[in-house]
Amino acid sequence: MADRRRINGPVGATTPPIFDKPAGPVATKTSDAIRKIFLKTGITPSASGSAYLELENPNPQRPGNTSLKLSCTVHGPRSLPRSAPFSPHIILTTHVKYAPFATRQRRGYLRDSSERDLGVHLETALRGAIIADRWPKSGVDIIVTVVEGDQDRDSPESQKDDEGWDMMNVLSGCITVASAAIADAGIDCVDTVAGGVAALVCEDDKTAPTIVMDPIVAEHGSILAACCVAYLPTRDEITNMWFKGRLPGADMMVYDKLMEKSLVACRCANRVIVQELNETVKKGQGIS
Amino acid sequence: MAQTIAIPGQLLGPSSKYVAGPGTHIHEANLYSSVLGTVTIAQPEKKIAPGPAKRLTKIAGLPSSSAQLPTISVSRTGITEKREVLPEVGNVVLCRVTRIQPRQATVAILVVGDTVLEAEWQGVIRPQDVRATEKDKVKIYESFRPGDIVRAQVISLGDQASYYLATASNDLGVIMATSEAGNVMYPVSWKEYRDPETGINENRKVAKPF
Amino acid sequence: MPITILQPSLAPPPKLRNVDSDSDSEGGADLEGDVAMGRPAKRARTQDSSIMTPGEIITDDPQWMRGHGTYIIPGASSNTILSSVAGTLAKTNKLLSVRPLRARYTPEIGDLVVGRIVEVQAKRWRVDVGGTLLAQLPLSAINLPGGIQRRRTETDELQIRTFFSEGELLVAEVQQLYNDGAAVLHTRSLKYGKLRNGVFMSVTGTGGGGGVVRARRQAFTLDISGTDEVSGSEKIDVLLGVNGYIWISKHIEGEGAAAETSGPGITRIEESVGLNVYSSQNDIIPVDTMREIARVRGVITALVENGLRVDEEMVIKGYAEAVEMAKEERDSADTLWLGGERGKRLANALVGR
Amino acid sequence: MSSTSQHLLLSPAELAYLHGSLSLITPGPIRPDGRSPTQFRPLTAETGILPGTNGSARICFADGTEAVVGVKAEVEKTPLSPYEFVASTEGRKDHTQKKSGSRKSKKATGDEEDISMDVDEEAAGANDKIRGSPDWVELSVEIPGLRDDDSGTVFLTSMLTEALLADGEFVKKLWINRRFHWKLYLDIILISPPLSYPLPLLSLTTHLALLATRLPRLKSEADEDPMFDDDWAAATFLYPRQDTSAKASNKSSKPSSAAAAPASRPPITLLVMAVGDNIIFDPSKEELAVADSAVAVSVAEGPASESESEPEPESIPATTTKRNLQLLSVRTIDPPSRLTPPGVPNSVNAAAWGTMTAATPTTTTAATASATEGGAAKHPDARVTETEDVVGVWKAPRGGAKFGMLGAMVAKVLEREAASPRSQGAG
Repeated sequence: MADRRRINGPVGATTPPIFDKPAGPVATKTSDAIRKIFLKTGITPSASGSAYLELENPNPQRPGNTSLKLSCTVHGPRSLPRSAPFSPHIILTTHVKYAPFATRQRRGYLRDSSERDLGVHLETALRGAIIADRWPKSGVDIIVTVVEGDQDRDSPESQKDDEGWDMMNVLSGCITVASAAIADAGIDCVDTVAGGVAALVCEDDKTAPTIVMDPIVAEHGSILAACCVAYLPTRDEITNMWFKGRLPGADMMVYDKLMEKSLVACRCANRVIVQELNETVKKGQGIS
Repeated sequence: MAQTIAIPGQLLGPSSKYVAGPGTHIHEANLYSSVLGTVTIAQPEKKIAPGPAKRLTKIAGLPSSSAQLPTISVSRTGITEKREVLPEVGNVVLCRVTRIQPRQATVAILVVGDTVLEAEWQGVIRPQDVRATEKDKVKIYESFRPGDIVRAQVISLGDQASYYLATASNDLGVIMATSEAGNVMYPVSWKEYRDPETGINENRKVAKPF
Repeated sequence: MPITILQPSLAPPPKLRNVDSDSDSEGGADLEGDVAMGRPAKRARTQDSSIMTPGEIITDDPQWMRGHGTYIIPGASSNTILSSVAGTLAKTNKLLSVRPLRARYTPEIGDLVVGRIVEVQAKRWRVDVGGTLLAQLPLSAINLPGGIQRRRTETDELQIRTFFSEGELLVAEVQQLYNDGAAVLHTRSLKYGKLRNGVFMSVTGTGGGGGVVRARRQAFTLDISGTDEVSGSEKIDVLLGVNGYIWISKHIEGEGAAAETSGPGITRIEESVGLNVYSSQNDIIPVDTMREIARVRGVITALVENGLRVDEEMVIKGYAEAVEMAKEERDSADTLWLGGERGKRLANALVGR
Repeated sequence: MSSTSQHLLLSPAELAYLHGSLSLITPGPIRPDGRSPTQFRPLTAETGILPGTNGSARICFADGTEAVVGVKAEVEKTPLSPYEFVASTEGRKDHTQKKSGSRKSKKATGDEEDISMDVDEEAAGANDKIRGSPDWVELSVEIPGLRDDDSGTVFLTSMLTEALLADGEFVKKLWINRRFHWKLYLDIILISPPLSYPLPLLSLTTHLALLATRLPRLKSEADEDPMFDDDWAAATFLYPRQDTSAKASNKSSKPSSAAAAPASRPPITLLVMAVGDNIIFDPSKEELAVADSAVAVSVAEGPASESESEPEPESIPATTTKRNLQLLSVRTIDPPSRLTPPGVPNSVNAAAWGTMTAATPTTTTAATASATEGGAAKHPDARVTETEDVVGVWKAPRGGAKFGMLGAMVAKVLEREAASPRSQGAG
């Protein structure tokens, strides 16, 4: 009979667990490239249009490392509720919602202010792209679900103060995925809008800050400034821009460079959209 | 003709050479695609009959200078089953009667031209638009019943909620009806349907069978 | 000057209507003087602060009749007239009325109003005229296109939105009033219809001294060729809606509310060649005209901000003054701006302070 | 709904006129109220209006829009992170920032500059580092008629918060010692209904309130539980005033401290819009309704600090302006112009009849004739057909802004040095 009065030691020999401090962040991509994007349209049959976007996980062997995973559904064009006033345009509504498990901190089911903020940014980015007067008296809902946020969950010591830099990456992904989903839904657009991010990062004190495209927040010492842009490549126009940070001496040149780099990131993302849309059409033609 | 794929924002040609059809837009004197689909170039002589291409007829009626040009359009036909078209004035639509009131019959538009709609758009048929003649004598409950399938034509964008439809033509009206007993009926005259089992006639605005 | 910050100051004292005297008060007795108003508290106030507050007894002298903004307690002392709003006292002969300091527009039959379509219904439009209730414009109360007088048809009903759609501005006349005070408008005259080629401004809510007042002429044409910068003889139409909505636009011969029409407009419809009643396309407007339109708008803003009334006389005088001011300071760039201190200067010049 | 969701109905003719007058090139834009392109609306301002706050301000525009901001501070315990000492790389990184920050807080206590410098030198080696957390600032915006969780309000809130937190310097001012910090509550209330996009007004009011914000003087030292001077008169400004800091910089021998001395200013967010090729500051509501694009730019005047700032990218020459303006954040605002109703050209307008005016040179007589027939050419209710732009007909803008235009807007804001309102309002 087992001795239940005290806690018994383990029967066999054990080795105490050693928590190895993982190596510091390593840059997994060059500063002039963006992570590989997986994009697919038409993944939600019940929606009018849908798309899924996933960013390449920079080092999948590390356990806590996650990449960005976004799913977007477009519902509509559909008729407005009876109570709504006459609208000569399509009424665009955007929702960005993190899944409760998408980030380190659990998210509630109600949208918090950062999610609403992202929704406004997304709306601004898309409203410039769609041709709203083609669909009078109708509405469209665009819902982006962040299945996995762009955060490193590795070890607590590498957790910096949440400065919200990852929000920029999420936003650029939202723009790209929503653009593909809108095209899938057949809503008139002037162009395929794509999102891109560039950041001014500082690895440590000794090196000068550099500008990187598509920054992986965890891999850099600190981010001084970042810029997320929604861009229409054919028209060469920007529908949404979000810059924040501190620029030494309010230098317009750094700012311009940052913008240019994010435009390059947008063009890269746009190529993915174009390719995926072409494939969608071909697939559709094959069926019918 | 080989089907050219166009994605939104793709350059289609100068606006001096083509007339903008559905699925395209003009930007700085050039035509661009605005939807994902295949490019169609229609010469002005031949009219494209069915479906969402109805829009073309409107543009053809524009000033003569542009009427000679071929119309370029991007259509989603054949790419996906799912496509949404807005009912437009002049379109022939199929709809289901959802509700009847003395002043109007409320319908849900199901099919525009050849296109089966994803969403339901609401339409309204007013008594004066049911028949072309003897409009004053029309009674809504003698013309439609909830559940009927009606072929109608869009006559106006209507108010904020509904499109205005009319059945004031021989080939427009109820094309499918069920009796009060629940049986599918067949038309017997321009204003009556008959239940094959009970043999009772019911009043409808009957569409002339083809 | 990037940002101008002004010292906080007290609101300007409301100007008394009887001083400004737009009501023809000859024959009326002096309220402060010979007629004993019989205020219970024996007039502890001076003239320039005589604002009536709701419930305040104006008089119990039976010789007065009560007008707008007053009431009488039914019963014993039915001679006592009390104020029902906060405002200044005005009298027309024996009629006592209190003009509210701030008020919404109360429509009266015959008023020329500028309105904005807010809703399109099956057979009528709902129009915002700055009142408490939306006015309505029935389809039957507009001139239908076609060049001849005709009955409205079903086609007109179906294309109601092509005449006026949401957001569009029109000038109309109050034809009828409902019991609840809602107005019914009509545009059955060449003077009325859709507005274009100009800018809109609203001075609603201003009562007391400022704002648009009912006058003999609500619409007039302003000659802007007086300014030497303007080439040619351009003119500006100013439309002071009684409801405080104002439209300032390029003058087009034979069009607009300021055009002189003799006889009822309804019968002259056939002659209306060159009319774009339902057009929403602007004509080409010379730059000088645009600038002068902005100047007129600035003058009206300055009038309102300084508590002066807005009517034909004041606008014309104010505009001439503004042109003078601009001439004096030719070198400085922002001669159009008439806010803040410049507005005060303009107002002072107008009232001769 | 849109961030600029106060739906303003304007007629197509009005919009076409406004757009036309604002996009004029030769004499520059003619604004409906006659302002010059860079001119702000005049405003009435006063600070210190609420005795129950640490700082407050009120601003009124001539049109009656009015905002009040109250700043309240509370002492809060800083949760100590067990990893604080582990993160060695960060420690090195923050080393420089710590110096400037701690000096600031020491100076805020009113000590002699020289002494505090010495203390600072000692402290630098062994002591903790000053770091702030974004959680130390709580900002709320109240707009009448809008729900608190309305996305427009949320957007405004996050824009104003972002400007405060973007450079990470502001929260360092709230550091008391390693265990305690100030928690700052900024309550921004728009009193009047929003007659125009309220961002510039709210930002200016917040700016003034922060300039007037004072925190009680700290009496305790180091990591003790904080004790404060009861005398409100001795309370120190969150943003030290110009005269005292100028004196301090003269006294100080070190060049670095001279650089740190000029009073920094709280951030300010300006609204700029573009119509055609013109850039217009502080647009009114109707001007915004025809904007091709609109941008909110946050700038702050920071302490100029070449020696302490991060090393600049090698490509960029270290230009130091006299007023060290810092660009903190830029956001495009969804211009309400995209939701405006389009005008109908006379050539396809069934309801317009009569001879065409000179404004439609392209209109053929055939079109006129058919239009006269009463809508025979085109059913009026048919969809807006795709046409080329016609002069004098409003069409809602599509697409976005050119790269160059956005850059020019931001550059113009920095250039205008617009972030320098001087408070004249008496307390």
